[in-house]
Amino acid sequence: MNLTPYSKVLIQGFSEYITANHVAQMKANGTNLVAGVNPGFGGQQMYSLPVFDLVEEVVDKFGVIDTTIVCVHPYQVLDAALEAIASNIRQIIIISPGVPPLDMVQLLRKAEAKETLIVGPNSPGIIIPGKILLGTQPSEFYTEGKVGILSRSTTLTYEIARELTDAGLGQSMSVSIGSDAIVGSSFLQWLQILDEDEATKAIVLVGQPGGDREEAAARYIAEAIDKPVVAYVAGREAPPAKHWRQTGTLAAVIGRDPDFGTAKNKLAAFSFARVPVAERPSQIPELVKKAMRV
Amino acid sequence: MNLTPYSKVLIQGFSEYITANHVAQMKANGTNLVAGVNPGFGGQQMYSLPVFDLVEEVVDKFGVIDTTIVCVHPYQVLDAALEAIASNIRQIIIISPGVPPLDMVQLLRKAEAKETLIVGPNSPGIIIPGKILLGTQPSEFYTEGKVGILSRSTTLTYEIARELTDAGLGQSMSVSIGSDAIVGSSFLQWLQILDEDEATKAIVLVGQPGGDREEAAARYIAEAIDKPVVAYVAGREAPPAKHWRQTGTLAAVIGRDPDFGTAKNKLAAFSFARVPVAERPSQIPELVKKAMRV
Amino acid sequence: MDLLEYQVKEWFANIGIPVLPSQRIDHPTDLKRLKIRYPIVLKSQVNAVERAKVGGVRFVGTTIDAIAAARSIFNLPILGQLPEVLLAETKYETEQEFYIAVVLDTAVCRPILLGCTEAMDIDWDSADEKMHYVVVEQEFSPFYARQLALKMGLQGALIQSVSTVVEKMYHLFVEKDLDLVEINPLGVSASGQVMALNGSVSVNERAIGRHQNIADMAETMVNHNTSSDTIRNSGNWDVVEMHGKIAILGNGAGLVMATLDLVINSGGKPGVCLNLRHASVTETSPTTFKSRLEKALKNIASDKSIQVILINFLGSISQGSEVSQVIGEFVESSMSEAQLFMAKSNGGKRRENNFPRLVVRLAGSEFDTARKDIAALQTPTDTSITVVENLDEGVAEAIRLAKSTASRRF
Amino acid sequence: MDLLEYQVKEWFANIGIPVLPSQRIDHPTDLKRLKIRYPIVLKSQVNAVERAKVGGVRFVGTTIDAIAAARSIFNLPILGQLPEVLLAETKYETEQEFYIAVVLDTAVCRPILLGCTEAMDIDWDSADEKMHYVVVEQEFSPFYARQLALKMGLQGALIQSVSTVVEKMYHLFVEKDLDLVEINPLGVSASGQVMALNGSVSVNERAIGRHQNIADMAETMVNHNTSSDTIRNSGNWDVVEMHGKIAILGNGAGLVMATLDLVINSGGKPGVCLNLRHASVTETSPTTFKSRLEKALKNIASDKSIQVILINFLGSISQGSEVSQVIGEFVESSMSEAQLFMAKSNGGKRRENNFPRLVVRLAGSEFDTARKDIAALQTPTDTSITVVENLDEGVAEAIRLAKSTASRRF
Repeated sequence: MNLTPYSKVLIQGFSEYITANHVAQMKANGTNLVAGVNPGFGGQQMYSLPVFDLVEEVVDKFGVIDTTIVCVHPYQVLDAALEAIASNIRQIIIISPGVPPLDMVQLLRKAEAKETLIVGPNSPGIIIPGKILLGTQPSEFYTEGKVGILSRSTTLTYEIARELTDAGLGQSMSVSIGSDAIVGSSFLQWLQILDEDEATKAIVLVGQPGGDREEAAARYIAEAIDKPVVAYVAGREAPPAKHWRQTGTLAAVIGRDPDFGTAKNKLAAFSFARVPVAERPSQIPELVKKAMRV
Repeated sequence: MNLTPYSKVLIQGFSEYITANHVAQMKANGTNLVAGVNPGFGGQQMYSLPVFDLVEEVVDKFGVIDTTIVCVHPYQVLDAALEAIASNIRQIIIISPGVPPLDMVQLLRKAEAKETLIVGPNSPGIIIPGKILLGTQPSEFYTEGKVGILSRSTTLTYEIARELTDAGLGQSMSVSIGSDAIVGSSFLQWLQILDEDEATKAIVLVGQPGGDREEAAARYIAEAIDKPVVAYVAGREAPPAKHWRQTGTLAAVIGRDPDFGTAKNKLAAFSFARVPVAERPSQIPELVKKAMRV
Repeated sequence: MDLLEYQVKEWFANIGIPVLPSQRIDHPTDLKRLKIRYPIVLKSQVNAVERAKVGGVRFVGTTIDAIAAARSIFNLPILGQLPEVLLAETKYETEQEFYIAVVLDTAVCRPILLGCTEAMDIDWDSADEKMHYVVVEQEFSPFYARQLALKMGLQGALIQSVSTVVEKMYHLFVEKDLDLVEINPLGVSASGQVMALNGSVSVNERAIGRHQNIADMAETMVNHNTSSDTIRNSGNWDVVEMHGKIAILGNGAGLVMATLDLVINSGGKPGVCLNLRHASVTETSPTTFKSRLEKALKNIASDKSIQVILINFLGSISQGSEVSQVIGEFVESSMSEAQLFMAKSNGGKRRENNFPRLVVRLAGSEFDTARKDIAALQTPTDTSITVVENLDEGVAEAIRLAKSTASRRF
Repeated sequence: MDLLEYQVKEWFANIGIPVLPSQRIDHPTDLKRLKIRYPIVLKSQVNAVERAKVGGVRFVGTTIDAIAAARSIFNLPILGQLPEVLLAETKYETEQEFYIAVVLDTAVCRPILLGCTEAMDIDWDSADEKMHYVVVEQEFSPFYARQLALKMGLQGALIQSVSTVVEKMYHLFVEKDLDLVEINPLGVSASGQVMALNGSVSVNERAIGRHQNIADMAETMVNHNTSSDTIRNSGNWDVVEMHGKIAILGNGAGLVMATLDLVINSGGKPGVCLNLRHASVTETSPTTFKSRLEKALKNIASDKSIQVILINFLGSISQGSEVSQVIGEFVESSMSEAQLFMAKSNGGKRRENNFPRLVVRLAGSEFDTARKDIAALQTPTDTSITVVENLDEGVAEAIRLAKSTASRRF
């Protein structure tokens, strides 16, 4: 992980999901955004960034690029990410939603072989308030502090940051791994990073229905995480999805649980792991304070 | 490289290119041949070898397998080799000729990523006389000694071993990298191995028309090989192939040479690298003796 | 998107998976021009595993019987669906029946191969003991299919014949961007020949746009089958249909669900809940945030059971500056509609009351102007639109309004 | 195997590479039923880059001119070939013409993308300065095609339009197992639209067997075009045709070539030289070593210019034990043929002399029995077959025999 303000950052593609405002915010938050890549537009400027046709041109000009923020059309995400990997970029944050899952399978096979971190797709990225912003998280809801936020939502993540900030609890880092069914980095990886991060004193984990990522996280918290964790799961009142075909996980076929993928199941897992769970976003600050014994 | 008699060896497929005689020879030469894999024939015996349906079954039963000898139908070579790689086999010798080149491209990409040695296709493999035989080289033409043979032919390799043996010059190792246009291991890799091999005191390099492997080898010999090398190139009188499309190498397009791929070109490269070249197979022993100052 | 059996079998035949000779029947009289030999089986083309149990599958030996059976199947609704097409297929004698499938496993982020030596009457409860699987860790190669065959306990020539079918299913899976391809049952004859007797295919909605032929199929199917079920089942929660009076619009699926929870926990009843952050997976033409908001407001306004629309936007939205404009236009068009109605019906209060009340929660500096503009809008009911920054407040206000308008509604 | 232009363009159209409206013309009168608009270009469907220079390409504006031009092209041999088909194609106005190709590079063991902003009249001598290339190191992804476009110096929208064509060429290359796919020229119109005006496709011979449709095409083409040129050009030396009297059969391409060199260096003249180690790449049905040897001997015996057959086998051969049997049967059938001929022509010595002399070099213990058996065979000329173990000896004997029989031949 290289999340220092010196690390060089690239944007690939300028779609609906990245606006002039996002670019300006990244710059304002200390991100060393060096260029954009948009084939056919090389030599132009976009949101005050120099634009190139190829990633390799950017590397030729600026040297090693640490992170790329991929905002191309969902059908071009695989190609853009493979281009980044071929140019030795080791951190890839995919903002675009709607990437076909089999493209993600192909990308993850390659990323694993090349030890490349993939965050997303359908992720607003990572923010370390006051230090770096990699993605589209709105920094205005954040303030420097000690709480790490880990989620797979977009706006719900900001909602929680806003509640914490309003309650006087700043954040050390906030990451959304992305809300698609198949995403790169896992809750487990980030729990470990937050557990090791000196600035982080407590972790808020934000879940939603689908898959079994929250359940895996709950088990991991019970086993390996020393810092206090508070959980919140949205969608506990939402009607459940139908059966394993739709939830699409092996766990649902082999040794399946009728509640697989539901918020109910996730809440039970947190409860079993003795992780305090907030009823609503506005209750989170209170539980965090209690957990941190502030 | 693991070429010790203790290393465990597997045969995948029993086609025209591997006979009972080959299997018996391998065993007689000390090769620790543990099993064969032939889907649909699991549980049977073939040439006194237990046969399994899957490579992973062999690994489950015998532990790590060092080398596999692939003799399946050419259209199944890619699958067989990928199955071996998935079972962590790191040395793959492909006997079968006629593998479609794009299958080899796919296999080589994978093998490079997994640091797997591929010898062949269309190769009779490797023999260390008196120690191990991996493939179909006829051991009767070989005898223990100090000369390493490196070629991309099949029977021409044995012809030369026979000449050396008749002249009282034993062999330390003989490898054919395979006569197909696209093969795994290169002359360069094996020149380096033979150069480092303590038993080897001189090297005979056997070439034939097509590609530019001999030229690359000649350059490498001039630069990096300390042991004496004698070359022989077959086909100097054969009519030349037509143009770059057929020889199919970039070198032939970019900075191309009208003699690209011809024996003439190869002979010139050896001459430039001051490698003595035999006129005929029967002249090789004399040149080797001269080079070794025996 | 789930294909019908006859579509699945066309795909199977094209990729070389063995299927029986069959013929599509659009009308009972098509059976007079049957090109396959009796006895045949007639199957209702609906997506329901219960089809055989309720009489949607019939064996017939003569044209007369076939036409009669076809008439009855065409008129037999299964799970509320009437078939538009039947499939007439040769009968096949099986010795054994297997279940095989390729499915995308979102937990391991890989496709998995599934197999079982019993055909499954979807007795999924006991499936975990009998079902075998192989995770396709790296790029597929036929050995993965042989691993499945071995795990299923197959031997001899069946290893190759079954794994060849699995291999072709995998190629279909990748070529067409599927979530699932399933053969159930795969019939095995006494001589060891295999045959796909029935099959299911589910296409991933997100990838439809890059397959022209599938997009064409989808267009036809959406017309018949626009249920929100289909959308919810695709595994994302961008549309949740409930039956209360408070519609929820948000920019983010998690946020919409959190809002839904808050409404229910505070004693309210949500109606349709929509995430407008990105285009629906079934949307074929490109959309903008603005166009999605316009469309959502229009659709909700036409649903007379909705009395309050709770809008919850937070953070940055492309075209966020246009939110107040879209809401303004929506309110204005509702007003002119109401006036038109009043003019026509010589002034009535009934219609005015049907204009849903709006609670708009906007958080973030991007909406500083929008908040003021929306608060200043004139509404048909002359009440101002509630604009808040705090979510709990917005929820409370929506519930209060839903309760207060409830009495006036009918 | 090289496709003809009209076949190439069918493939291009199927995979989405832009081609002009065109029509296949099997006979000049087909032009009366032309579905495309004049002016058109008529092109002789032969594989020769020189086609345009020698009059195989003609622009015509009317049906009368078209029929006259077609008649003359159908009767114009190019490099010895008469076209069986012409291609009639719409005329296209280009602003620029590019060269692009995908080719398998055996040196780097990867496909490479080639591009040049000049169409190439196969001026390959200056190609190295103008030609740009990209090695497709890992699995292909469109960015490789964009890299080529950039290297070619393209800008703006042309980057995407050219790289999209390259991307489709690459997919064709992999799908059909090609050695080469080339567009030359790729026309670029004033508006930036690209068009494949001419193209070449070369299918890898080894992979034909796994593509049923290509195998079918190959069958038709082999009938017209069985030249040893085609075989030699495929880059392996399993068949070398020279014009001397000594045929060479060996089990290994390198060994056959070494034998060929020895014959020439010792003053002999090789005729056809065949490697029997494996099946020819153009062979569609499975063969055995035995069947290949039988076929080779039979073919050589029918070639009256061959006076000596030098067989050089060494090491292990599957079915090696049958070598003496096949040679025995060959000698026997030659004898009975000779006797039959003698009977018919009332005894003549002429025919006997035409039986080629055999020199058999067998090295390895596998042939211990064969050597004895062959040496004991009775031949039509009553001379025994020379059997040796040493290669130089065998070559010397073959040359001696070729010289001694030479005087008797004509």
